[in-house]
Amino acid sequence: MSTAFLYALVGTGLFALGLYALIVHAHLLRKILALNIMGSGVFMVLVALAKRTGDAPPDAVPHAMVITGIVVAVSATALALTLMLKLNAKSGHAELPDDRRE
Amino acid sequence: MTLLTWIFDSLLGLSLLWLAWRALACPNLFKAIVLFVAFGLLMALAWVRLAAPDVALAEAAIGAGLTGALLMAALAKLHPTEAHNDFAVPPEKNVTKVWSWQWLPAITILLVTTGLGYVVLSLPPYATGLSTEVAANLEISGASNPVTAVLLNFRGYDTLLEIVVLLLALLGVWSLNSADLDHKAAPGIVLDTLARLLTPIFILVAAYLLWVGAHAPGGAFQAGAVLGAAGVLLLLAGWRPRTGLMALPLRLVLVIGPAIFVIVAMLTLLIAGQMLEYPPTQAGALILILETAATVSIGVTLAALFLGGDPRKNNRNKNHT
Amino acid sequence: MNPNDYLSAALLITGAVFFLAGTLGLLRFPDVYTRLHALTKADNVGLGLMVVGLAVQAESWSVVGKLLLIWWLVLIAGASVAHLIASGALQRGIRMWKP
Amino acid sequence: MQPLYLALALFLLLNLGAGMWRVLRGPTAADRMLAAQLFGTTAVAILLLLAQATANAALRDIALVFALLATMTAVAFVRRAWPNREANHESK
Repeated sequence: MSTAFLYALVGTGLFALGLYALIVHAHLLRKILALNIMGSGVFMVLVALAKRTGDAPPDAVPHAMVITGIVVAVSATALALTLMLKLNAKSGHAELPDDRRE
Repeated sequence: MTLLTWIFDSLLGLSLLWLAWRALACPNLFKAIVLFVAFGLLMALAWVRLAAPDVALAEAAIGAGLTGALLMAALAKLHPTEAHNDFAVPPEKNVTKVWSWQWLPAITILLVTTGLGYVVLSLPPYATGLSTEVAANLEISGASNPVTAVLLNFRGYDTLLEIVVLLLALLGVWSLNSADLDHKAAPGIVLDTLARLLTPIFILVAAYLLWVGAHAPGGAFQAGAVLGAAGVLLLLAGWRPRTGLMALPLRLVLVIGPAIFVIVAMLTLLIAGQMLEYPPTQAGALILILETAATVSIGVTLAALFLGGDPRKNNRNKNHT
Repeated sequence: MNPNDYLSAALLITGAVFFLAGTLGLLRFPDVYTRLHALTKADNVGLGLMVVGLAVQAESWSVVGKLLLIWWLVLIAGASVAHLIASGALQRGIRMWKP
Repeated sequence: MQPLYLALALFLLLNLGAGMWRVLRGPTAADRMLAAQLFGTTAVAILLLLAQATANAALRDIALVFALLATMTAVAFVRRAWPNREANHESK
């Protein structure tokens, strides 16, 4: 298997792991980690598929998109963490009400 | 030799999957964060192996520096009085798993992933994508690094909107919380010296990445991330900006990137008739101006995001009390 | 292979041995204070040897300068973090291992 | 020389994998953080070796950024996330 497809499959796997954790875990910090890992998986598929150019330099357009994606992901993470802290301060729980099992 | 790289790639891929699994499955939140930081480190190596050094630079600055610091600070605020070891989620609260029928999402996701994997593998093994178009227009773009050419020229409006997204995230954070501007406990001589010693080097490296981005991996996002990391290190070392800087000067620095971008977009619309279509002779200079402004804004936005709230609300409250 | 290559290879392999020693230390030492040795000594020496080994092969002096800058930054980082962790661990009363 | 660089990079990656055990095992938060710090140094070495093996100078810049940001997470840990009293698992 070529490097591109090897990493593309790893990206798919990361996406699946993140999606599963996003569904089954209640704690919001874990959900934020899961979303980040899902995002990394998508980025990895994009960049891996851009490398299918043989010996020529890889496609630069997905690279540029992933760079902005990484920076936007970290800012979205910061916003999500603030939301989580606010929820925790108001309700005393870092889980969404539907997910809480009393 | 090809065997060696193949083993390296497989090992790296397996480590990434394993780290992601452990980070998402272990009950201990602190451990999960450390594993996630290690995951970011290995992601940077994976980008290197995928011949994407620009992406690796961004991941190195953000995955290895900013994300870890953000998560650690959030975890500390989540459990301010945590006395027991390592922030373990107590098993009696049973909050890690809410679903008693976990097999349902597991099977669904397994099916979806199998489908995705099949789709990925059925793609043609050789595809140039847009790389030929990028290479053909590289000469008139004003940058010889194709990634910079795409970011600042061919898809400049994307980059403009993405910088606005950063600003929106910061506005969201500001509307939710007020910043904690009180001076933290004394950092101690080692941390203080470290921050003083490294800050000039951070700024120098950011400027270097910005400059080198025209013809080699680097550019505004990577430089901005390094600049933001410098701000985070200073904040961690207990430095707080003067309150006078928090009102108008901070806001001006935050919007200078998007503002210059919009001005250039309007000017090119008037002169060339197309938004962000630079005249080839001035493209290099325009890209450098845009990137410099964007770097400053991105860096300050990231550091302000780490501060975690509106710095002005805090001042107002303090003045009243 | 010319003599430079042999020198470079020897330095690189010695560096790798130090990295191995660092990992062994991280895994086998009994408490956090002793494990700091792995961070501050073994791995930093290992990286130093690798930097020198690669500097022998470097195509220009600016590359040598960059390699040395990287090593210096890692040394500063390792030393500061080791100090912060050790003093923090002492403050929090993490006990030292006694043989 | 190229196979040697790649073999050493692979060796360091294996080293890194072995160090993962300390992150999982702990026992204290400081131990986990220490292991993550070591990963940073190892990753710098891997990047420098790959830079030489593939004759790609940009990888040295990535190593430079890694080295520069090596302290960030650990400083955030020490300044913010380290619990004040930590159960001493060593004595058990």
